[in-house]
Amino acid sequence: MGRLYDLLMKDYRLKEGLNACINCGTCTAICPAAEFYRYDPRKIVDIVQSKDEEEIEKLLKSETIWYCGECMSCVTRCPRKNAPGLIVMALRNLSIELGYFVESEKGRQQCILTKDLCANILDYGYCVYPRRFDYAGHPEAGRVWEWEEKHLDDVFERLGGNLDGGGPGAMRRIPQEDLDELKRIFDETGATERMEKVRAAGLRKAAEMGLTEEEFMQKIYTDSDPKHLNR
Amino acid sequence: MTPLYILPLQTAPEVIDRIPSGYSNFVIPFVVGISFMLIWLTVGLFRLMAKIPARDRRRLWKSFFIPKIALKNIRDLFCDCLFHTKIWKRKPLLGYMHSAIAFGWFMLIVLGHLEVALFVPKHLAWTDGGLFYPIFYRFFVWINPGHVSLRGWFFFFLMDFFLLYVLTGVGMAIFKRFRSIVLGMRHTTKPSLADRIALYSLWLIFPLRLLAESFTADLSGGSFLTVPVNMLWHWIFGNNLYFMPVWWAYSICLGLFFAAMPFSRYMHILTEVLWILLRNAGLQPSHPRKGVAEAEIYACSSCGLCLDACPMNVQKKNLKYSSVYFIRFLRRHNEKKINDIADKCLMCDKCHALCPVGVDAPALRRAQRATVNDSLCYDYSYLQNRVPAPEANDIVNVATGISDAPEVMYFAGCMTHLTPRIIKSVEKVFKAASVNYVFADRDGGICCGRPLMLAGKTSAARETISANRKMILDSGCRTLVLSCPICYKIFKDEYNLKGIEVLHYTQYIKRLVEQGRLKLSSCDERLVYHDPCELGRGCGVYEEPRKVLSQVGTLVPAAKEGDESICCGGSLGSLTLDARDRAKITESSLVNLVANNPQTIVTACPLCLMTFSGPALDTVSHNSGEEATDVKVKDFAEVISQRV
Amino acid sequence: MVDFGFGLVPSSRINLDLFDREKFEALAALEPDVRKCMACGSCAAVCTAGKFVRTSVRDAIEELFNAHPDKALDLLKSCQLCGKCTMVCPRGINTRHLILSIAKIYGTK
Amino acid sequence: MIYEGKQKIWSDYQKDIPDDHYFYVRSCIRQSFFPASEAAFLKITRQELGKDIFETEHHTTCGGIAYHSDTIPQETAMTIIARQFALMAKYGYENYVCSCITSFGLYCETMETWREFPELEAKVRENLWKTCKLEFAKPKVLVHASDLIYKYRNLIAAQAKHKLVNVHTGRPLRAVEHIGCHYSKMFPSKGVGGAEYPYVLVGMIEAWGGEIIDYPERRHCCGFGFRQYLVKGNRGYSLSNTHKKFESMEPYQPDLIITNCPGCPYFLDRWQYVIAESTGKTYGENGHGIPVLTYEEVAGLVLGYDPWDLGLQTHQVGPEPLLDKMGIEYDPARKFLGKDGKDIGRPESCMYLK
Amino acid sequence: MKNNILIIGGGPAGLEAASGLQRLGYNVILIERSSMLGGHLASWDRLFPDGVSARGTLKGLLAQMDGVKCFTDTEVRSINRLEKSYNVILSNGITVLADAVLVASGFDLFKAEKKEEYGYGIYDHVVTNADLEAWFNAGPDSDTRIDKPKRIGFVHCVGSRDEKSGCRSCSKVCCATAVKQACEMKQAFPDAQVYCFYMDLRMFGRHYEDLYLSAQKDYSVRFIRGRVAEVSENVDGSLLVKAEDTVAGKPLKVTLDLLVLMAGMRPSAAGKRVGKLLEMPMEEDGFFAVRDGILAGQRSGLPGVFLAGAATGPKTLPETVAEARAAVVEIDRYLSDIFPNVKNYKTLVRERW
Repeated sequence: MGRLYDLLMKDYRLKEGLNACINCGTCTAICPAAEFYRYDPRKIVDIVQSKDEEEIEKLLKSETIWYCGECMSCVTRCPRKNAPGLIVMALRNLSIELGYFVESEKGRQQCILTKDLCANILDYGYCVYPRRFDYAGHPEAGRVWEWEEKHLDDVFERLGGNLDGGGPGAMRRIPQEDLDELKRIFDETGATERMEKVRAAGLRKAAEMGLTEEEFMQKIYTDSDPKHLNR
Repeated sequence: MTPLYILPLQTAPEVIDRIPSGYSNFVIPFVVGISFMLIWLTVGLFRLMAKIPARDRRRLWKSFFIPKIALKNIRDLFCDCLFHTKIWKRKPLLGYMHSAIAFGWFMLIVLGHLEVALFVPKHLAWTDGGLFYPIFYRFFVWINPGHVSLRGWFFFFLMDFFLLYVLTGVGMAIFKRFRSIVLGMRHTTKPSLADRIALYSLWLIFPLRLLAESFTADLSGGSFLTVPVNMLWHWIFGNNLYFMPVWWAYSICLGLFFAAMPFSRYMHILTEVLWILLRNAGLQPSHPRKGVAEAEIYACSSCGLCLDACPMNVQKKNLKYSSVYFIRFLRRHNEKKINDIADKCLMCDKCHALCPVGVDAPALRRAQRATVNDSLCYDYSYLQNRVPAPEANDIVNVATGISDAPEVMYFAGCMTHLTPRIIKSVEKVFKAASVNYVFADRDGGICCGRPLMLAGKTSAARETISANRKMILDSGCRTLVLSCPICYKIFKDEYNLKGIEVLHYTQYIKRLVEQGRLKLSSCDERLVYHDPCELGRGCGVYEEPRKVLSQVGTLVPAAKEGDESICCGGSLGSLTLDARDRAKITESSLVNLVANNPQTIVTACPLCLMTFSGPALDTVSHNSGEEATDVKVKDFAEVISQRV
Repeated sequence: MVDFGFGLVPSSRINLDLFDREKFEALAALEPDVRKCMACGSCAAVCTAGKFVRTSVRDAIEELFNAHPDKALDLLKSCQLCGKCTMVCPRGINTRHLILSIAKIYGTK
Repeated sequence: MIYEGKQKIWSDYQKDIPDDHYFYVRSCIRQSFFPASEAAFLKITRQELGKDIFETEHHTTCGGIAYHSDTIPQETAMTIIARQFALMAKYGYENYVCSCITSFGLYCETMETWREFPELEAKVRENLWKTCKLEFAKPKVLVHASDLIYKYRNLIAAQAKHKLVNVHTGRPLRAVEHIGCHYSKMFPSKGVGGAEYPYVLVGMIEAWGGEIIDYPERRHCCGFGFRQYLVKGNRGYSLSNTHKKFESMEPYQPDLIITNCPGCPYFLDRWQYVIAESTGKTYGENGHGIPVLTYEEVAGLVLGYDPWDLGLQTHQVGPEPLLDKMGIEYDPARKFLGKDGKDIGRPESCMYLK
Repeated sequence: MKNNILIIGGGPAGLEAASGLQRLGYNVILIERSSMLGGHLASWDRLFPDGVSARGTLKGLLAQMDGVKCFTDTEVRSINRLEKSYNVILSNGITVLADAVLVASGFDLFKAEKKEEYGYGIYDHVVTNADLEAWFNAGPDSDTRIDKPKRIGFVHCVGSRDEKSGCRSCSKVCCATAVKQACEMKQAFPDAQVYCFYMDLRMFGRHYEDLYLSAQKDYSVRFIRGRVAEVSENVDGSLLVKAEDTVAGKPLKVTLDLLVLMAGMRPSAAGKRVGKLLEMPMEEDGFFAVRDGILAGQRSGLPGVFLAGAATGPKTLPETVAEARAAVVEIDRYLSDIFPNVKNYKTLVRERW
């Protein structure tokens, strides 16, 4: 058996998600990504179950595995109880582990995602934190958010929130000891290691592309090659 | 200037110039008919010439003064137009019939004019009825009793002789209408209306001439044919014979015939002349209907020889796709039908090979296809950079350049790649003869362009050709060997590879054997060789494969061989023929091959090989009795490689 | 209009409701074999041009059915009519004529 | 559409929802964008329904968004979840109620994986002990907050001040429901009504007098897609999927959209704004959008809460048309005021979206 | 004195076996749960691949039934095994002492409503293969769901090859049935566009491939390789169907006026009950196990209990009938071994010569 395939099989999401696929296409039929990206989850599952090392490596370095939105709609429909969504997660995981993710434009985005989301979790205990959700970076958040951003404390106060306040409530400040526990969990379960790995790979790629870290981050945040889209 | 000689204008003593004016009303129908035809022809001729590109026209004029061509013209004019030697060779009876009518009539006209020139020269002048007088000579003069010289009797004899000659021809023609097979034709063409009018009047012309001349034979002279008949009339009708009606009838028939001529197959009698001149001048039709093509299609005599030739006609329903009808519809400008017929043809070129006047119907069909298909969208931009030059390890030291570049480049072609056994065999043979070769398209090249040509996508074909051409010239080889006749045909005709000899592997292997580089062992296997269309009729390669094969086994003949061989049915020529119809053709082709119970059918074309190896083979095996039940199909190279 | 730095993305979903039946019938009248394809892919497997650019009769037929004649033409524009596909087609489809016919019906604007 | 057919399916997918004593866990997105909704939820369960629902400041994110953006390993997410479970046990609860659908899905997935691979659960126990010196117990019952409101929908209806009925025409309001993908698509049996015809929101709408409409793209994802929204370069995907849903629901002329997932209302609301501002197209009557509400907000309105207390002013698509139809009095002047009438300005108005 | 043979199930298998055993002179008792004989065949219209009339076929089977004691609306209440034979009490109070029992309990059609995403019983224009046959039988206006459709879709493998609906295996007959019905619908509505959504076309039998080819050529049925993933209803009541065209590798949608679900074959519930009473071995898929798939396909695990037809898995009609005949031979062998001196008509004949 192939090396990459074995690595994949270590991932519980693959153990759960992969039974023999019959290529019926139910997953692709209702996949939100398949309609707007050059994406066909069926083929991904088929490649993985083919155990073809070369193909799997291509996959890990490809844009393809980064198109999924992880809505898991595919899981509902598969007649063979496969979970393409979980298989994609396993592939992404391995692609990051092996540093392959920087080979693709979409994969590179992990650098900024990891940086921001993990920072939010470790600094505040939340995945999303309003003070870090800026209107400039999110114009679609609308005029109303432009206004909220300016008056966050007032708005939260008005709406019975507890922004950065003590005790329970919406957006309360989570006590430091809890954040410390999160940090320890990160360290223990490989999240911290993952963050460093991703950052290192990002920096390498940035250098390769002749960019500073900031330029690199800006680039991967906004870039989107039309080749991702279907004709 | 002084003329070379002056005709003695006074009448010779033998004859009495009965009607000095040289005119009688009954000639009117004839005059009208023939004048109409002459005017029509002249106009037509000018229109036709106008359509021919100036360059070609110049070429035509020049050709008249090139002795070689001039001689060929004369020979062809007599052999093709008058004696129909081509038909003689193939079907003697038919040949006799055609030549009897053509040559016989020609002589009657010539002699008629001679007589006038000798006896009443002044009537050769247009003013004195020169147009019709010689035709109706016997009507206008009476013999001068007692003065008739041997010269006169001689002419009387000749005239009767050729009249009889023609009459036998006409007789056969009439008979042929009802029992064509006796004259060796399974199918005959269905005549159009104009054809019928002309045909029936043609049938009547000579019997009526006999009638007319026999009525006046006692007065204006006659010989072994007309005189006895004349006596018969006297015995029946008594002394004074009223002869005007028959001369009228005779004139009317002639008139009718000439009037109908331009719209009937008999147009070929005159167009053929022009066509021969154009053909021998080496002019090619640029358009399926205009210019040269027009001469070509009007040169077709609708004799229908192509009907039996066409391999598609194993099924009666396909008769309508034969060249003769294709040309008929070209004349009628019936677009829909023209396209249907043009697309159906296998392009096996047999009709062309057998045509008495050498009408190249396949070429016309190709031109027709081009009018539709050449404009269809395509994009070969990928050819420019993508045609792989032969791999280094295939070439024997490329580094040192042309000098020790391989002597031979082998180009397998698309179809051969579907028959790996051919490739294996060829390479085995090459190795056995220690040929220093390079395999141009070992891992897939591009198409040779012939299929595109056949489909009428001419400009597309040119692009593939130039791509291949570049690749071949770059390789620096001196001989190009092909295992697919389809490729061979186009490489030979269209590629003009300066300094590179293009050979089909049958030819090359023959050479290897002759040079003694290839030793072949013999066995007593009964072989029959199938002539692939593109190789045989296409490129005239008939002998080479047979020579080699006869060294390795006993070569038995097929029922029809050489340019008569029957297409395997797999041809890329046909665009619309479906699998079922093809199978029928394959069967008939196989039946033709196993006529003398061979053990193995040998072909030299991957397409034939695949087609013959298909299901049709079993059906034939079963049909043709015990001894043939296990007939195998092999490729030429395969057979040879087993004998090195 | 506000520019958000991104926008709606074209859909690639095949919409069979857009299938031009009349035109296809015209094609089927010209070359009825088009209906006989069972998408085995033999044609694409042997294709001469396919070695250099994506060329496939099978995919082209599929695209026609899927209301994408433009893509069908695209898949065939590199064809050299060499006839290998005709030889290998298990359904005996006259692929060469089919390819010409598709160009005739859909290619000529 | 044959209603009885659906009823049959709904009867097949009932799940037991505990009556009382809930351990409440918040949602990152809900808190950030709809803090009033969670407030309303707690108010309803505590005051209107008189239930014991406990919340601790020590709980954190479940890491779901990070996990589904593939930025943290599965084990990390599981350990964080284990920590939450441990907190529940610590405070003596066993009915776990989460406000977030992503969390709900992740909890279900985690427990399913643990069931199949006990060694993994053991590993996580070990991790949790090492890192936090905590022991966890799996919840007896795991429900989503919307399940609770569903369970008590009739009680709420009984105390209703307003019905989901157009007061002018007397006709029931036409509501479109949108269920978060991770609610039941992975484990149909875990959701009220299953995966194909979820009943959790339908039940509320029906109980509160509204009429639910089923449209072709009902089941389709809102398009969040985690990384597909979080990275600007990918937002076309997110936008296009929502657009697809709106195009599909347009012919039914819905009066409101009700959602049970924290993210979905944000996207269904904001993408309407983006579509309007970038193409000029709006989906509601005369230039308005279709109001998108959380189930808590709908419940709140039904119970007669003040729309501005419910935070409807923080929606980009104005709720006014809906409020008018329901006959709810509201003071436009107070819409954007801060606490105790403090003036904190107002958002700039849009170009196309009213 | 003759041997008693009890046949459970009055479908094609039961009928064919009954007439065969009757001919051999046995005393045959046939019980049928429903009120009429013929099983599913009775509700079918035409049969693939040649479109033979189902009614005619059934008539042919019934024609040879005289002498056989048939009880309709009758089920087995209890079965006690004696040392050589079985004591069977029927729901109509009759007790049969059967020397051999033939279980020909056949199959049930998969309940299409279980495939929730296809919306059978929810959307107005979704029907099953059985509904369609019923409609063919009863005539144009018999089913409001089938209302002059212009666009018709057939979904293969509904409840077959589908772990989610508890059936991994293939139901064998659906492909041919779908293609047959597709052609029939095209005959009924010549200007309709017909689609078949399949995963693999299993046209294994003689003439089946011809049926497929003619569906393409003569009926211009469009075959799309891809399993339908989701069906939903448009505002006008038409159906929006989603699948992937796996040949093109693209998601696909189409609006249809009628969707026909090819409900597969599941083991018959009534059969299972009998199986329980007999404690007869059953396989994971719910169909009865046979002693030896090749040499003893008609023998169950129990002595004197035999099997024929779809009770042991999906089968075509010819296979079922053939199995019934095989069962006749098996039973005859068995009885002549166990009861050598019982004078059945056949044995009498044997003695006369």
